[in-house]
Parts: sequence; C-alpha cells; structure tokens
Amino acid sequence: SKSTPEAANPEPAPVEKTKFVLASTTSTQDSGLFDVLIPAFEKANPEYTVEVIAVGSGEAMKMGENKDADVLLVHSPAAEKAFMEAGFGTERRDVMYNDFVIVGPASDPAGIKSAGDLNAVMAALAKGKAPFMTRDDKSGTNAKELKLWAGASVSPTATANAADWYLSTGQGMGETLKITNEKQGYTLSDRATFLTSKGALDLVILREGDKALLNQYGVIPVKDAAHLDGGTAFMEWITSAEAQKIIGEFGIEKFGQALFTPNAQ
Amino acid sequence: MTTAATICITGVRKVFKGKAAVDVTRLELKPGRTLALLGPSGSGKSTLLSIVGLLEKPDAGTIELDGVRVSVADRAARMTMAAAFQRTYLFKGTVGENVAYGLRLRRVSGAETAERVAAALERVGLPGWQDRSALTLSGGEAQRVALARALVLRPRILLLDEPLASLDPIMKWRLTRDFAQILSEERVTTLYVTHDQDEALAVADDVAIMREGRIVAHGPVDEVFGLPADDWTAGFLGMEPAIRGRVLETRDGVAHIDCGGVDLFAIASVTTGSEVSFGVRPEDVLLFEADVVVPVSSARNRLDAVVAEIDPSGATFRVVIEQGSVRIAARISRAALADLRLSVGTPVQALFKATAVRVAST
Amino acid sequence: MTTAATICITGVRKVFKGKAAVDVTRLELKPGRTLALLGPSGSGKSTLLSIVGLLEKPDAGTIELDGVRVSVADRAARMTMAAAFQRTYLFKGTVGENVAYGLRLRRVSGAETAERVAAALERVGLPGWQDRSALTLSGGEAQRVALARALVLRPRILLLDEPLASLDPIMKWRLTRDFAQILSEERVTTLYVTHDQDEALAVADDVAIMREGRIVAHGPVDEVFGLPADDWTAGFLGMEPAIRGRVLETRDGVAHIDCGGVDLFAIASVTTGSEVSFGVRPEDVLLFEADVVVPVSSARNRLDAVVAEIDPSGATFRVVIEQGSVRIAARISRAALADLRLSVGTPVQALFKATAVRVAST
Amino acid sequence: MGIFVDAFRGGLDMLVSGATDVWSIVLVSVQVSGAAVLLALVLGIPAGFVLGTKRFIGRRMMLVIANTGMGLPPVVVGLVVAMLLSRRGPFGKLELLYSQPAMVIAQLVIALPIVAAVSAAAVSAVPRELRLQARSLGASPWQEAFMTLKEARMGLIAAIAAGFGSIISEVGAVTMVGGNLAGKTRVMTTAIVQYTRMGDYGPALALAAVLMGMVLVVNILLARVQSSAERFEA
Amino acid sequence: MGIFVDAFRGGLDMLVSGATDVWSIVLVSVQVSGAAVLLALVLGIPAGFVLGTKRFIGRRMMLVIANTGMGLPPVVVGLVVAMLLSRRGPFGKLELLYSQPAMVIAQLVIALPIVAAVSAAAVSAVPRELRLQARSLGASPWQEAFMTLKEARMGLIAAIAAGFGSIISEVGAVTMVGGNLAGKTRVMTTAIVQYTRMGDYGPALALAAVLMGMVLVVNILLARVQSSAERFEA
Ligand SMILES: Nc1ncnc2c1ncn2[C@@H]1O[C@H](COP(=O)(O)OP(=O)(O)OP(=O)(O)O)[C@@H](O)[C@H]1O
Ligand SMILES: Nc1ncnc2c1ncn2[C@@H]1O[C@H](COP(=O)(O)OP(=O)(O)OP(=O)(O)O)[C@@H](O)[C@H]1O
Ligand SMILES: [Mg+2]
Ligand SMILES: [Mg+2]
Repeated sequence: SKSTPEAANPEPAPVEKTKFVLASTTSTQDSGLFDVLIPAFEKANPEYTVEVIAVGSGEAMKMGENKDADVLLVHSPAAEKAFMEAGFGTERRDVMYNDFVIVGPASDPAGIKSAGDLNAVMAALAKGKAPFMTRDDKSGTNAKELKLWAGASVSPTATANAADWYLSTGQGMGETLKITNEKQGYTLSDRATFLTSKGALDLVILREGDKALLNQYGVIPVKDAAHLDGGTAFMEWITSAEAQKIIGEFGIEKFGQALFTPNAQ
Repeated sequence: MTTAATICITGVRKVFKGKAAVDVTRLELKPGRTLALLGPSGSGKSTLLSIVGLLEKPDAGTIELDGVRVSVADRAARMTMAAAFQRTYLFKGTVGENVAYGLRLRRVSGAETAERVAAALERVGLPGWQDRSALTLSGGEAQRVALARALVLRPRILLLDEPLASLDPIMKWRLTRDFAQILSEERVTTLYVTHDQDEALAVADDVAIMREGRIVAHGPVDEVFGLPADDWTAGFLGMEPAIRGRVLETRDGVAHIDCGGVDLFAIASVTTGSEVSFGVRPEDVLLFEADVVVPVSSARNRLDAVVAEIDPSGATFRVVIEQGSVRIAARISRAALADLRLSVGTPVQALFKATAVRVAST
Repeated sequence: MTTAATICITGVRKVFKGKAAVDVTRLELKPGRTLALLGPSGSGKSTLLSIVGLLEKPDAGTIELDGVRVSVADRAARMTMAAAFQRTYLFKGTVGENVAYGLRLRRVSGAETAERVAAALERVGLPGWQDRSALTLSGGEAQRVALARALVLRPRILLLDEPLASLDPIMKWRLTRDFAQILSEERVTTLYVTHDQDEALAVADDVAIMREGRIVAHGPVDEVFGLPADDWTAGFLGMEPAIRGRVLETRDGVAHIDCGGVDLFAIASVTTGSEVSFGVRPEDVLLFEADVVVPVSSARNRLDAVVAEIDPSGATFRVVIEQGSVRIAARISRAALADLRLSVGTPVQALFKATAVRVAST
Repeated sequence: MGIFVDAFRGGLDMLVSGATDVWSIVLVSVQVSGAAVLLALVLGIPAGFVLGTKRFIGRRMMLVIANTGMGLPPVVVGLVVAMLLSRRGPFGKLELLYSQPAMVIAQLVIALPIVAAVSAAAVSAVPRELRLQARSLGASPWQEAFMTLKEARMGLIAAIAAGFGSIISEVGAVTMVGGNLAGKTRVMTTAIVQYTRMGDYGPALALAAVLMGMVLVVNILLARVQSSAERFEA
Repeated sequence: MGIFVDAFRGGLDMLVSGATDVWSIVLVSVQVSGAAVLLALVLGIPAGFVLGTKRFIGRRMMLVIANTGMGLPPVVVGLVVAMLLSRRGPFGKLELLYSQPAMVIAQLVIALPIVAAVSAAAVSAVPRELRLQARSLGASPWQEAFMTLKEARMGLIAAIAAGFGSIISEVGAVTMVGGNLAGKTRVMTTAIVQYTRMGDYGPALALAAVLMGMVLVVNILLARVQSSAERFEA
C-alpha cells in the first residue's frame, strides 16, 4: 500500500508525555519517512510525542529562531552553519544524505546527458534551449542549485533571455516537478521526491551520482526552546544505530531502492 | 393621441390553491371609457387588473387589445398601458426619478421629461417635489407619486387600483374631477378599481361589480347603480334589491306597473304584460309624515309605507320603508330623521318621481 | 381590563430636513375615548401616531402615559399599546402566526392564543383564515389581518392609521360599528387616523385636525364638526367657515344673534352683547323654492338667500347659499336639486332649527 | 477522463478500506470548523444586524472594513495569527500555535467579515416599518432583532453558507497555525493538499468528495430553512 | 509587537528599494483577478437574478449547489482544474496549465457560486410587486432586471465584495494552476506564501499590506455605490 500522511498514533497520549515540535522540510515529509520514523521514536521514547511541521528549510529555521520548533531536521548546510553561528542551535549533527538528480524530458533538448562534468551541464542548461525550473524558495534544494550555478560560473538570471527559460516557481519540490513536467523542462530534485511523484511525470533522471549532488541532512536542537529535552532526545535517537538502520531500509520495499543513506557519526 | 383602445377579456380564469380568484366569462373595456370595478375585499379586482395589464398570466382565457390577442410577452401592448397599484411601490431614488421612469424607458428627451414630470407632479398636488426622496413620503404623498408616474406616460390604457384610497376628501375630490376630465378628454380607456361608489360615480362611465372572481353586474353607471342586478349586488351597493312587478299598461312612455297590489309609474319602454324588475335610488325618495297633506308635485309615485329599518350611514341615514311587497330605501339627513321622528314601525309617506324608477325586463 | 389610559403629549416636534412634520403644543387622549385625527395628506398624522406609539423619538417634547413621562425605551409602556399602520406590513408566515405574534410575545398560553386569534379573525371577517399565507392576501384582507393583530392584544391604547382604507363600504361599516362598540365597552383609549369624516363620526368621541404638523382644531366630535375653528378647517371639512355675529339677547336658553342685519336664533348660553362665531351643518339645512309658503315648523331660522355655489359631492350635492354676510351650505339630494331647479343665482328659502346652530364665543 | 475515474476509484477504495484514518481527519475538521462557524455566527450575525439596521457614525467605515475583510487572504491571517501566537510573539505564553484553538481563531477571523457583511446586506433589506410594527406589538429589542433575522432568512442563510464555506474549505491559514499535525490539527483540506503534494490524487479527490458531501448535506439542511420562507410567497 | 514592526519595516524597505519586482506581481494580480471578477459578475449576477426572482423546477437544487459551491475548497478547484488542463488531462492540448488563463478559470470557479448565491439572496428581497410595477410602466425584461439589481444594490455590493475578496485573497488554486512563476503567474498571494515559506515574514507582511490596501480602495469605491442607496432612506 502507498504511504499515507497519517501517523499510526491512535491511543491518546498519557498526561505526563511531553510534546515537542520537529520542524522539517516538505520533501522529507512528502517522502513518507516520518511515517515510519516518528512512531519508532515515540516507541523508543514513550515520554515524548512529536509534532512534525513540514515547511521549507528557510521557514523551518525561522521557526527555530522564533522558538516555535524545538528541533530541526533540515538540509541546507550553509544556512545551518549560519544558524549555528548565530547561536540559535545547541549543536548540529549529520543524520543522513540522499542525493540530488537533474531531471528533464527524455528527449534532453539541452543535451546534458552527454555533457562532461556538472559545470558543463550547467553551462548547457544556461543556453536556455529548454526551461529550467528553480524553486527559488531558500530551500536546501534551492541552495544546492545556486551552488551548482556558482560552481559553473554562470549567473542564470543575468542571461539575456532569462525570463524565458529560468523560471522561478517559489514552491515545494513536488509542485516544481509538476511544473517542470508540464513545461517539459529541467530541474534539480532530491531523489526521494522524484521517485515518489515519478508515476505522474513524463520526466527521467538525466544526471545522477555526481559528488556535488549529495544532499546532507542535519539535525539541530534549538537553544532555549521550551522542550529542548525532547529535541535533544530526538537528536540522540535519530543518530543512534537503531534509527540509522530504519533510515537505511526506508523505501526499499516501495521503490526498490533506499531513499536515504544514513551517515551519522 | 392615437385612437382610443378597446380591451376585451374572454374566459379568463386565475386559480390560487384550487380557488378561482378570477373567473370572468367576458369583460370589455370600451374605447375611451372608464370602467369602475367594484367588489368586496378579496373578490379578485386586483388580480383581474394585473391580468388585464399583462402582468399576470391567467390560467385560461384570452385578452384582446383592439381585437388582437395579446399576452404577457407582448411588450408593445404593455407599452400602451400604465398602472398604479393598490399598494404603492416606489423605486429607491427621488420623486422625480420615479415619475420619469416610464419616460426614460420610452427614450423621451431630457427636456421634455423634465417638463412632463413637473406637470404631472403639479397635477397631483406635489409641485416641485422632484428632488424629495421617494422613500420618506407620507402614505398619500406616495400614492400621488405613483399616480403621477402612470399619468405622465399619457397611456392609451390606464389601470388604477384604488388610486385615491389614502387621500383626504379635498384632495380626493380635486383629483377625481381632474381624472374625469383628463380621461374623457384624452380618451384614455381606463380600468378603475375603487371601493368608493361616489368616486366611481364621478369618474366612471361604466361599472362592473365582482363577487368571488365573477362579474355579477356590468353596464353603464346609471344602470348598474340604478338597478342592482340581484339581491347580492343591491346589498353590496347598500341598496334594496330590485322589486318585481308586471306591466299593466304603457302610455306616453310611462309604464304602469303593478307589484302585489301597489301601483307604480316609471319612464320605461317595456311591453304591456311583461314581468319587470325595478328599483329606486335612496337619494331620490322623499319622506313625509303619514298624516300631512303633501302638496301637488311632479312626483308621480306615492307610497303609504311603514319604516322597516334605520341605519346610520356616515353623516346621513338610510331608512328602509315597506308597503306590501314593495321595499325601498330613502337616504335622509339627521335633521329630517329628527323632524319626522322616525323609528321602526312609524308610518310615512314616500314620494318619488317616475324618472327615479329604473326598470329592467327580467 | 385595567382602568383606561390617558396620554398627554406636550411640545412635541419632529423635524425632517428642516421642516417640522409634527409640531404639537399639547394633545390629550382622554381615558377610554377615541380621538379621530384628520388632516390633509402629509400633515403629520402618521408621524404623530408613531411618536405617540413610542416608536419614533421626537426631536423635542414629552409624552406622558397616565401622568408618567415615557420614552421610546419604555417597553412596559409600549406593551400596553398596539398599532396598525397605514401601510400594512405582515410578517412572512401564516395569517395565524401574524395575529398570534403579540400574544406569543406576551407568553399567552397556546390554547388561549388559538382561541383569541380565531375570535379576532372572525371579528374582521376572516374566520378560519389562520393557515393562509400572509403574503398572498388581497389589499383589504391584509389590512384586516393587521387590524386583527392589534385588536387581539386587547391593548389599553390602540393606534390605528387608516385601518379601513382598503375596505369595501359594507365591510367598512360593519367594522366601524364593531369598533365603536368594542372601543367604548372595553374603554380602550384610541388614536384613530382617518380621511373619512363619516368614519370619524361613527367611531370617535373627539376629533383633532392637523395642518402642516400643528393641531388646528381639537374637541368633541360635535363641536369640531359642528363649528369649524377657522376658515381653513371649515374648508378642509368641506364646510363653510364660521359666521361671526353679536348676541342681541338671550332668553330661555335661545340666543338671538345679529350678523350684519340677518337675525338668527341658536340654543347656546352666551352673554348678551358678546361676539360669537357659529355655523350650521349642511345636513341640517332644508331648502325650499323662494316663492312657496313654507308651513309652520319647529325650524326657528329662515333665510331668504341666493344660491352661490353648487358642488357635486359623491351622490349628493353641496349647495352654498348667501344672505348678506351669512353664508351657509346645504347638503341636498340629486332629486331635490332637480325639483328645486337650482343653479347659481337662484333665490331660495333656507330653514334650519335653532338646535342646528353651533355657537362658540370668540 | 480516465485520469479522474482511476484516481477517484483508487482513493475511494483507500478511504473505505480504512487504511487511512479518515474519520479522525473529518472529526478534526468538524470540531475546528464547527467551533469557528458557531463563533462567527454568534459574533457576525449581531454585528450584521447592527450594521444593517442602525444608523451611527462610523457605520459606513465599518461596512467598508467588513467588505475588505472578505478579501483578507487566509495566508495573511494565518501568518499574522501564527506570529501573534508564536513563542516569541505577544501571546506566545499561551502555547496555542499548532493547536486546534489556533485554527479556530484563524478561521474565525476569515469567516467573521463574510458573515457580518452578507447578513448586514440581508437585514438592511427588511423594511424598517416591519421592525416598527413588531415593536408596536410589544417586541423587545431582542425579539425585534429575531423577527428581522427571520424575515431576512434567505440572505442570512447565504451569509451562513458563505461563512461556513469559507472556513471548511480554507487551507492556507489552518496549515500555518495548525501545522497539519496528524490526528491533532490535520483537517480535510490540509490532508488534501498533502496528498496532492505527494502525487496521490486518488485519496485527495476522495477526501475532497467527502468534504463536498459534508458541505452539501449542511447546505441541504440550510436550504430547508431558506425555502421555508418561500412557502408563503406567491 | 516588535516581531511585527521589525518584520514589516524590513519588508517595506525591500519593496520600496525595488529589490523585488513588486509591481509586476501586483500587475499580474490585477490582470488575473480583474478578469476573473469581471467574468464572475457577468455570469454570476444574471444567475443570481434568475435564482432570486424566477420560480422553476430545479431552482432549489441550484441554490443548494451555489451555496455548496461557496464551500468548494480552492485547493480542490485547483486540483481539478490542474488535472483537466495537465498534459495528461483532457484539455492538455491547450497547454493552458501554469498560465494566466488557467488562473482566471480557477478563480472564476471559486467566485461564481459566491456571487450567484449572495446576489440571489439580495435580489429575492426586492418585492415582486416592484418588478411588476416597472413592467407595467413599460420595462423590458432587461430593464426590469436592471431596476431590480439597482434596488438590491446593498446586497449586490456585498456579493461583489465577497466575490472579489474570495478571488484576490485566494492562494491554493492559483498556486496549483498558475505555478507561481515569477513575472508570469506570480501574484500577491502566492508571493506572500513563498516569502512566508522562506521565513521572510517582512516582505510577506509588506505585500499583504499592499494587497489589503488594494482591496480597501476597491471597497471604498464600492461603498459609495452601496450607500448611495441609503441617501433616500429615513
Ligand atoms: N398568490 C396568491 N395565492 C393565493 N391566493 C391569492 C394569491 N393572490 C391573491 N389571492 C387571493 O385571491 C383573492 C383575490 O385577490 P385580489 O387581490 O384580486 O382581491 P381584491 O378584489 O383586489 O381585494 P381587495 O379589495 O381586498 O384588494 C383573495 O382572496 C386573495 O387572498
Ligand atoms: N423620514 C422622512 N424624511 C423626510 N420627510 C419625511 C419623513 N417622514 C415623513 N416626512 C414628511 O413629513 C410629512 C408628514 O408625514 P406623515 O406621514 O406624518 O403624513 P400624514 O399626515 O400621515 O399623511 P398621509 O395622510 O398622506 O398619510 C410629509 O410631508 C412627509 O413627506
Ligand atoms: Mg385589491
Ligand atoms: Mg399617513
């Protein structure tokens, strides 16, 4: 059966349970990972219940700043670094990574499949033969995309016909993939979201496996949060062997391959 | 003004919840004449008016305008008419806008509209009221605006449903006189619903009386008011029912009628031996004390009767007197009532002229 | 029924757009009496009625109920009243629901409500109409439901604004008689706005006449109708204005009055030598041809006058006659008009009794 | 149209099979929107009555505000309510963010102007004389208001339907202040959005059908009241 | 309140500085919602007139549908319109998805029931006799309808304000069918959501203020018409 957004948490929580808020990204939630992860956590730590708020990485960190979240699970290394430096988090740990893929129409009008390295890919895309969808939402994916352009020394918005090919969707990965599909253009997607929504799309993976396409997730308990204990417990648990094993197996049953690679130290 | 319009409705029925509110075999509005429609509350007058005005679709029957069958869908036919309803409905806006409404629909020029609106308002006694809000008028003011709104169109057919009901007598009589003049001068064919017989008398050429959806009497004013068609109509008009008699002889246009032993004379062309019914208008009957010697007069008819009923009727009194099977009413003043010391059972002499007797063959 | 209510309004003004619609120095509704309020269209009758009914706040002035000052905020005071407006407004729902509305507000039991509603509907000639929709009634039916809705409450104070305007004469007279009886039996203090003097005569004990917001005449029916306070009031009531004269002598309660050479006799207690004004009701004046010998009668007054005006007024005629400065009107029938061959300028004899002359000191 | 049929059938199967705890989602929807709609009626109808019947200074301004309030973007309402309730915000102490009360507040803010503006218009169409008539028969101000609302029922039902509709179908604000927490603040609309985001059109459409069914049932009931007024018309 | 002030000031700076192309966003909003609202009025007001004045079989059902339509979740509308217009959907050939016409369609579907239901209620409050009176003075069916709408203007303005409000503030459907493409289909609400998601509450609030200002101006204009009716009242 398909994954569902409902957590299997039928019993009402005993009174003494503490509730804490985990702010994460929509891509993580949309993949269905939390549907297995959260129940497992709550079983292992019966004194807690978790509330997952799925937003963009940017907003998730804003929630941290505002102390509306107790712990973050995000994937935007540069922003995470800034968050830590501003003193909003207690500590940051790697949790897992998945990888990004560049998807596009099977016909590959920009010819990126045959391009040499990623920089060549980006340069080819910048020729504007087909639209490229940017999420433009300060998400982890968006940050990674901008890094790729920078690496190739291309400024897409500065190209002559940017308005025609470099399209800002300002939305989540799922929506951006749909738009890419309609436009039969290209975009950078995390593998999990692409696999989840592949059924409705006429898009294929054109680039994958490049080192620069890895997508690192980190966990950060929020300093001075109301339920920092819960956040810390979550960090400890998700980096534990037990949780890492669950992550490593997630998706195999449904997609035939794991969606995330655990890499907690 | 084009030629006067004729309206003829035939077999018209309108049924509400199984009850026929209107059920009229035939009714004609004659060209240029005013038909007063009377009848008790709920008898179907307003319903009939909206059917004639092509506002309400009858369940059956036809309406002919100048001999051509018309229906609610005929806008051209409706454009020749104008109506003021029993309950006044004015549009939000000024009095002037209300009165100008129909003219604007007819694309009358601004200058002419202003002029005609002013004249119409003047006519209903509201000169210069153009800029007043139409929603804050008194009952009578509103009714007059609604009237002006219809009159200003100079329609060929005018449908008025108790247009003067909320007016004081002075204004009412002023407008009544105005109406009578306009309607006959401009040869507007008019259906005029009213509860006031005096008003009908003043304005109308013809009268129809409705009862439970049917027309029970219809004809020229004098005829209908002079000789009610049946007991019910007589009662409704506040008259005694017609009296039946047999024509003994006719000489020089004067019919000598016998009714159960009482002899009466009437100006009527009826055949000797025929059965007739007749009546006398209460205003035309003079009463005297039973024992006085009444001087010779032009009154051909004299009854030695007895007072059967005395009813106050506004400022005057209605005294019903009887001799044998002849029962007639007399309208007399309070002073006369006192002078004659009348009470039920008092013997009186009643005098009325042969011309006061209205006769109809049965 | 508790004791009858008194209402006294003092210095009441209501101004709309700079014009005083109501400007009444003082008006009293006497306990258990019916005050008929007459006046031309737009004179402020309805506005005054809503002020008395505590529905509209006056801009100035006080309203006292049984000597206690009350205002629009006094619900208890309003609960003793019930009103039927000039324009009928019924609630969406059945006739029964409408009539029961006030009773439900007063928490009258269901059984009693049903009984009283049935009785009230019966009284207005709509027996068993409880379940009819109130929105599809004819004009007169709706008006009667509104009336029943007020009557059913058996209020201490009843405010009726032309309650019978849309009714046919038969129904109107039936209800008028009913009213007169109920109102006096139950000692309901009533303000009764009407345009119909006959109706006022039949129902009311007192009359007030409004003109441009002011009360220009006020008093018992006989007094106000008998002797109009001024020219305007007389004209409004369709009468001749009061005549002025000087009392020459008073003997046995009969005053001998001289007005510019014409001698008249009246039953009145006035002092010799005083200036008085007086009038004669048109119904009380008998006309004779100028040259006939009028038999001796109880009529003390005789004028040798000339016809000055003839106006049709409904089914009767109003003939104004003049002798010197004395100008009075006579109401006569169509038959009499014809018999006397009257036209303007015709000399006539006019007879009326001393009791027919209404006198007021000036 | 196959795209619809397939998706829908799949979704329905899923809902019926009970694999998803649909009913808990529906329950939360009913609780939250029920409370919000009740509050919106309790506050909005009296406000509409006053705006529609009384004449006072500032009334026109308040009408403009109510009408403008109907254009308040739910996401802005959500944002502002979220900021107010945020732990750093002025009402942070209450810890209401991501709870049902927060959703009720946001929905109330959305529905209130609609209920007030539409019922003001409805009530203002009742002739003033009808109110005076009620008063003259002894109605207290409350009874008079009740009568007026009854007379205006056609428009009032439209106000209620519009207010309810705006609330039950809203997703932006409830997501922001509710957080779409499964079993707690996940309502039908947020669940629909999430399924859609996950590409599961089937359950999304099936849930939408359940939602529309609910709205339909409510409106059929409301229509009975609405057309009860017409029973009396010509 | 510091949280608001700071955010807002920052946002305003950003808008004023021209760093963001606010005006293109506003322009798209005006184009799309303007077209949708016009269409909604052109279709909805006549529909409301018919529903409010005529008696025909199926009328009550249509009223229920209109009322229910007010509860149509914009996301569902968005989803369905998106599915219809998607490349795999029945109208894929038109290539309308993620274009302004698609947004107009979705917004129209959202506003139409509101405009129709509220104006039906407004129009039904105009006494039938007033229409008959107009007809008796020579009004054609169109002129009669126009007069009726004028009489019902208070309620009609509420209908327009509600319809406009529902459209201009809507985000779920326009996102789904418009795609929030910068310079093409990005409107104020979708931009607000985007900023919010990015944690940039400042520009979000500033844009919301611009949006509300626009709605306010429109409603001030509408209020002039609305209260012009009251000039004539007591
Ligand atoms: N829509 C309707 N549904 C049911 N009955 C109706 C409807 N319209 C009118 N009636 C009934 O039809 C009858 C005739 O109504 P109509 O208004 O024509 O009477 P009318 O003669 O004008 O009375 P009035 O003098 O009281 O105005 C009345 O008994 C009325 O109750
Ligand atoms: N709200 C208002 N604004 C302005 N003028 C008003 C308002 N209400 C009443 N008037 C005016 O005040 C005057 C008195 O009105 P009112 O209704 O009391 O008259 P009325 O004596 O009852 O007349 P009718 O016999 O015609 O019913 C009228 O000229 C009317 O136009
Ligand atoms: Mg009638
Ligand atoms: Mg009046």
